[in-house]
Amino acid sequence: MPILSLITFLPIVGVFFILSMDSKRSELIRVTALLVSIVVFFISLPLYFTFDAHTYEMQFVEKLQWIPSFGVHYHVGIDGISLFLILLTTFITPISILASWHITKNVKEYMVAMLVLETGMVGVFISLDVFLFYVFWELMLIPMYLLIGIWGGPRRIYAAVKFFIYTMAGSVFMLLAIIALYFLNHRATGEYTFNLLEFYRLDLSFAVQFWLFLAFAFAFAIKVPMFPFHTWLPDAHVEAPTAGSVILAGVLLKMGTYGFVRFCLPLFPEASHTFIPVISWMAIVGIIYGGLVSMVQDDLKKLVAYSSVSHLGFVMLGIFAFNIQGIEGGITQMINHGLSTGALFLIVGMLYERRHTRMIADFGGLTKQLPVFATFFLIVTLSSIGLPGLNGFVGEFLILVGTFKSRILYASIATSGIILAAVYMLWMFQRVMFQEITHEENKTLKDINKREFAILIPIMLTIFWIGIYPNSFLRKMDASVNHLLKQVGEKANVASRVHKPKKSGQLQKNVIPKIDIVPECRTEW
Amino acid sequence: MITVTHYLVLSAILFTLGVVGVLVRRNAIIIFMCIELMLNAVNLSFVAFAHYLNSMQGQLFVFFTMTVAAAEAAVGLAIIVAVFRNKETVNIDDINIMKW
Amino acid sequence: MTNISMMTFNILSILPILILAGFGMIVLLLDVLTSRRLGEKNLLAYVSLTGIVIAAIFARNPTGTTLFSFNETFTIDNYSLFFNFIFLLSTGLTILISHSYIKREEINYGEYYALLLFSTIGMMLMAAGADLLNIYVGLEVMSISIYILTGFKRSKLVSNEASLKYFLLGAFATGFLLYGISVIYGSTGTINLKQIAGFIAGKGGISDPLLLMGMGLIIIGLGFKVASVPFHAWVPDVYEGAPTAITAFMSVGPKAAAFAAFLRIFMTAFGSAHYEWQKIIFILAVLTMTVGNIVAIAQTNIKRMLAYSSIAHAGYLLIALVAANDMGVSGTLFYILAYTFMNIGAFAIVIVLSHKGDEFIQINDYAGLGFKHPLLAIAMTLFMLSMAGVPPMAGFVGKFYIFSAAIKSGYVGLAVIGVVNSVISVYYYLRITVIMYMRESNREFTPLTISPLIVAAIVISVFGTLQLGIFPSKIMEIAHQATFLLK
Amino acid sequence: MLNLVGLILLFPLIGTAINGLIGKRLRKETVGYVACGSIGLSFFISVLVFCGLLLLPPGERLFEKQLFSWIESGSFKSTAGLQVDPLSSLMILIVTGVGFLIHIYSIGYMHEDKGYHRYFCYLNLFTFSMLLLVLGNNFLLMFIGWEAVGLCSYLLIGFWFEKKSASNAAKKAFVVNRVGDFGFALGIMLVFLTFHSIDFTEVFSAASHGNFEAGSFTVTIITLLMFMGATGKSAQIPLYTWLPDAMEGPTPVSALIHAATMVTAGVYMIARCNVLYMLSPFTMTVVASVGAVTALFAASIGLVQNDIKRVLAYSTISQLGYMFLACGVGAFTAGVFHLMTHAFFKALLFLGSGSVIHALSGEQDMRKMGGLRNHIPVTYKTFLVGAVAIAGIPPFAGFFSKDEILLESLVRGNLLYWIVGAVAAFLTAFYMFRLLFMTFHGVSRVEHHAMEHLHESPGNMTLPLTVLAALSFFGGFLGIPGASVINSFLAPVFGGHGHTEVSGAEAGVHHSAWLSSLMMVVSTAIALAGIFLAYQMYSKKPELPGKLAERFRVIYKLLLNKYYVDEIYDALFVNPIKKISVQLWKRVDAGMIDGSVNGIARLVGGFSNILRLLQTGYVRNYAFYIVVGCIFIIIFAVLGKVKF
Repeated sequence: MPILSLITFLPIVGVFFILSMDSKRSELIRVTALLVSIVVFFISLPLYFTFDAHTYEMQFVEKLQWIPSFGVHYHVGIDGISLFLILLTTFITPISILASWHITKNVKEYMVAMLVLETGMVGVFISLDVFLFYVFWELMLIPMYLLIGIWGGPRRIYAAVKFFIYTMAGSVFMLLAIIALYFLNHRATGEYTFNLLEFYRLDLSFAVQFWLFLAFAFAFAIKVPMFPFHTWLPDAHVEAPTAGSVILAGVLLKMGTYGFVRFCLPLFPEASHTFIPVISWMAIVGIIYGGLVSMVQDDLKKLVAYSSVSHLGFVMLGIFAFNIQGIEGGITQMINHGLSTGALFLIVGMLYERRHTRMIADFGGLTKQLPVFATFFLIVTLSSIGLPGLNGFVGEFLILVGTFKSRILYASIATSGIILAAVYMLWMFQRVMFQEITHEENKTLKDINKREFAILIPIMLTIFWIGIYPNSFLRKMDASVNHLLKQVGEKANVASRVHKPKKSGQLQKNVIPKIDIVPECRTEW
Repeated sequence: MITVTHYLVLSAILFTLGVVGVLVRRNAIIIFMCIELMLNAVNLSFVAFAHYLNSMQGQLFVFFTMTVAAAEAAVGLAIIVAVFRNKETVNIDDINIMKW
Repeated sequence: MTNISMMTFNILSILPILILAGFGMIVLLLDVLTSRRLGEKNLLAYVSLTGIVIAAIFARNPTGTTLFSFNETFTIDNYSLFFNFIFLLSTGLTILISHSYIKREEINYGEYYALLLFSTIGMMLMAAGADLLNIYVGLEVMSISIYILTGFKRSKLVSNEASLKYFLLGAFATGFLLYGISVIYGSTGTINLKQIAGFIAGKGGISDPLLLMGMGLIIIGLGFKVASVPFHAWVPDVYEGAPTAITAFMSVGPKAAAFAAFLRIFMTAFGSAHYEWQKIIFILAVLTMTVGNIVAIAQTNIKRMLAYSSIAHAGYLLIALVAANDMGVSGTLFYILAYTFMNIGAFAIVIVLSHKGDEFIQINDYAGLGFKHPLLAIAMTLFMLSMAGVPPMAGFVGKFYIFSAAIKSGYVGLAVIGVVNSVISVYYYLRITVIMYMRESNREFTPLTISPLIVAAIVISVFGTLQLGIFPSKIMEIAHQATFLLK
Repeated sequence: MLNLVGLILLFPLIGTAINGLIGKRLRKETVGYVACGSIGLSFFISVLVFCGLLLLPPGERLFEKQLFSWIESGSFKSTAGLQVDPLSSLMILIVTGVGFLIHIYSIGYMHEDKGYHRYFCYLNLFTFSMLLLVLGNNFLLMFIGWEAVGLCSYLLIGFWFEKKSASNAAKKAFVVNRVGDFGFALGIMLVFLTFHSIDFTEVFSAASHGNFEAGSFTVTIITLLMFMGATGKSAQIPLYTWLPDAMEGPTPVSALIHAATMVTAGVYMIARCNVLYMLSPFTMTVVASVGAVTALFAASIGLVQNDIKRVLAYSTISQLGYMFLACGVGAFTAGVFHLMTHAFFKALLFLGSGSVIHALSGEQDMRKMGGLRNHIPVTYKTFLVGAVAIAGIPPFAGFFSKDEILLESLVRGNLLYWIVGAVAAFLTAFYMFRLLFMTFHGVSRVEHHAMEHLHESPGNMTLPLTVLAALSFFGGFLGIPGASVINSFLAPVFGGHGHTEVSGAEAGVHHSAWLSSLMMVVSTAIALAGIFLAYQMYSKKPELPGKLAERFRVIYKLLLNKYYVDEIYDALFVNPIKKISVQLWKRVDAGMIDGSVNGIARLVGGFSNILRLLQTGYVRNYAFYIVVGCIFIIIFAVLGKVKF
């Protein structure tokens, strides 16, 4: 039973369904979209239960010929790393559709965009054929761009175009790297294919690895977003509709980190080792910078956006620790960030629905008026701070332990990030929820209604579930992460860094090789 | 003794004259005449090569260029007339509605 | 060459051309016979369409091998057949979209369709020409009929100006082309591409400066037709001035024919001297892409913007020419076909939305289209994103093909420039969707020049763009076939 | 009996759940019963567990109960397991015992408050977290309790969230605790790195048997980092500023969290990791000196404070200083013993001050009190017992524990420690009785409206006071210098090394019984002197403090404003960070990155406009471009042999 293809293309069936409906009956459209996404979620559940955690091999694999002359196949499959990201996608989409009940403008186009977005996202996580991956990677851009652009806030056009061009600029270089890989694989094995698993077996010279890693890393760093490339995130989040920013924060950002784990690390091991300092420092700067800047934001969504920069800085740090704790922590933190930041955006959206403003100064003392809302908001704030017992802590602590094992200096600076997290989140929470009610309108706000309750409850349960019993997640990842580590080879980072870190052979070599990426191929072909 | 290079030099001169004519002159008809001059320069070089190489293809080519030049002349003049009827001028410096 | 060997007169090779010529004459006659009223000239459109279809049926090569006729000057191989298919497709689509257009603009004369057919003949000649003479004649037949078509709106000064500019500059550039041919003839003694290739191979590369000059001049002549940068200046003005249907036709048909000739000459005749000319074409490609994309950003008129975008696409095609390997050729073939669908589709929508006298072709006039005419807007978005090279559409596969060819030949630098250019192009293609979906409409779209034919054209283009985007393997296979016989 | 330990944690959790989820709909009484009942039950089970432990022979009084494996990633295993040994059983008795009394007290104290169910839900959650901290069998579980306790203190300090000062104090408490937790987290990671496990038993056995010689670099770093966490949680010198502000919360909260249980977590942690601390003498000196300095420093500030709860807050900080001093010199038992007795009499003092405030309907400023002795007799009597105990007058509990610390600091540490400790003891006695005299004795300065409904606290408030008073009195007898029951009880935990029997054979340091009895006399004398001086200044000649304040104006102002420490912290840390981040946002984010991105966009736009002008519209220009192109190509083709 081709479960993966079902999950990917069922939303498209839903899209055709919705297109056939009359656009006046928006209620019907909303319900169908919700039903379709819920059905997709329930179809994706067996993935978790029937997932065999002992093998690192790809599971639920489907392979069909797509473009024979290029050797492109519709080749999909998942392993421990991508399993949870798919579940996160299918879990968040119904919630964000439910959260966009108040959208009244062009509901039909909105729901079509959401469902196509879901297809794009799931497609990215399951595709094992690099060409297919790139197609889904770009496909998912269009609906997101339309979501931000049409239903967004005042500066939506600037934000939407900036989002599109930022991602596109990164991914075109990845395209070239893919083509280069394609030909290198042909030169090595003699047959044309885009199969990722065969690319894993390629052993490339360091110079080639260096440049290809740079191309892939540039595309993913923009998506993560890592420090210098992050300026599109606050704009996109501030202008996107609630559901848009929930999905943007919940899933789209994970494609960058997923890309690193799926492509950069296994394909270019030596280059990854050389890049550990660069990427780790970018991540650390991202953590501290994200924390500091979000402290002084006056717009709620901008604050949460910068906090995502900080959280994903942690994830990148974990991934580039190159040990089991770091990577598993990174993957768990990806899911946690999806849940807690997604929930934060939902909550900010609820505030926006009531008061049509996102400025912190307009709120104050809401706890007396909205007690249930306050409890949910508090739990989500604590989960995003990384309070033990909730999901944030598990991921963050594993990342820090992993980074500590590989390089103590990085971990000690990064751990200061948890102080910053506490500062900016609690300061925001205090200014929004505590103190007396200063504005008249806040006095007449209504507490959470049933729909909003139904949105937040599933996320709360998962937050507690990951916080209290994370093993149900970690055990599924072990095999795949171990395999990834074997591929990357743990030789570069000595297990115990307590004594002075000895100079690893890797760093002496000239780090920037000369620019003849495919030197010999010109003459030979 | 006239060698083929003499002919080539002559056709090159004629060709350059034609090109300069197109660049310098303002009247559409004069420009068109200069273009014809360029084509004839080419015919000259064709004939010179044909004679030098003692092969018929060059001569053959000249026939084709002449017929094409004739057709082009007919169409070109018709277009210039149409322009004149609308704008009462043939000076191409006045014809620049479309720019940037 | 004492006796003239009996020309291998093979009727099959020029059958499509004869059919088209015949139908051209029939259309002219019918125009005379049918009534004076301009209204019901539909008959002419249908007749020319049937002509196209019949020509398409006969445009195939049962023998499967390269067929030479007319004393080695005319060749029927998969390469020229593929191009024939492109020419017929573009002319057919142009007829579909121009039917309602010329009725609206009151230039509904029979000669319009006849000239279209004649220019298609010219293109076929160019594509199938195995020697410089045939290519030249084909070029001229095509160009002359298009000069007239450009100036078809006699009453409008804009159309006259466009045709005048196109005529003067076209003739001027052809002058260079001819001069090049004569010089090549002089230095190699022949104008047949195969023999030139033999001559150069014999000499072991080009060392004779005269031949190099000839090659340069040919690049200029064809460069003009293909609209590569230093020679592109005519494109924006002519595309803006000409009737929109003709602009659509011009941006696809002649450009394809020019590339067909470009590839054939440089892959067969100068194939072994790749090293000499790849430097020039490299520079031309870079210049064309960059200027085309950058200037397109500042355009406000959609026709001028599409003109610059067609210049940019010419730049991408030149990359494939620089790559000069089998992948490059099949890439060009595929890209041109994809480009045909995208471009004609886009122009069809421009026609539908514009009013009499080519009003409302400013980009801002498209504001709010997204929610007024959703289907048209979706089709336009599809074409724009396809031209930008966004995956599920044909444009992406075309660009992917060409960049692979470039990397396969080691031109990574060129591929990087190409990729950066397509990112720049994303901006102005995206701006159309921004204006359509994210701005409130400020005008009434109502009197759309819509007719079943133009709707058919749009549907075919959309289907073509998606088909080539999602299931391109069949077309790629045919394109791949076409390259083998070229060498 | 021992494996009932899981229930100790379960009951408070159930209490929290009930009050939290459906508390709003229950009547106030049921909420009270549910909360107190759950703590009472867990106290009862703690006693059972304690007895179960006593039955075991002293040697192996260690019981571990594995619940489930919490986080397991590669070699990093953290199981959720509970560990009962003499130290933790003592701690759970204190936490649940004092907690139970305070719960009963809060029923009365918080009766009129609207957020009644919310208060008890948080209080139960706090008890659960504290028990988790104490019972955890590995560092990570302790860390969970550590941060959860910080969370509950945040919730309870900011209970009256309308008050801006309360929510500020809550945020400050959490952030300062987080700074401490930063060090603690790093410490745990370093433990994992060096011992490849974070389980107490494994780590401590590896440390003691392993080849770690005293003063090894890694262990010192670990212990220092852990101590940083302890200073954050137990409000020692660098990170103590949050405790005085924490008085914004309800008084029973101050009693439970900021006197008896949470602040002692730091001491418990050091006692728990005594093996590691013994291995790094440098850290021990750091702990001892920080403790001593804090004791003196806080006591000095306490002299001049006018808010009744602030005085008690600073006295807590100084008493905690004593406990760290004890641990610092190696006398862990003395530290834990003082922790226990301090929990009793400090909770008593806080609850007493709470009932005073309750009686004066919210008045906290001592200058508006006085002469309440006969209006609220029970509170006065119990308050007196507490004051005497903390001052260290025999036979009250405070005397035994503080005296032992002073003795150990002299014997084990050096004279300087003893002097600082003694001076701090003198100041403690002085400010406690200053507080007593200002509130209960002398002329009544109570405002008019407060006077009318001045009434004695209801039964359920005075009962806990009396019980605590009794405990403050009898608590001391557990550690009588001769037959110290608590020493023998805790010995196995501290491995019997380091702490000397006050009486009888000592290991290492030799001193005779006469030295300890001399010390007892000296400390009692110090305490009496303090009380006498307070008596002179505040009941005999009330105008004396005013004159003194005039003469030593500078010192008085310095002490009153708490050495301006808060202002210094703001100037050094808080404001600069705010300014930097605004600069970062404006300058770097909007300026550099966005600037450059938009700059490139404008650049391309500019180019586009320039190139656009090339289209002049004149045919001649176009022809000219063609000719120029032609010239370049010809030259390039013919001459260009340049290698490309």
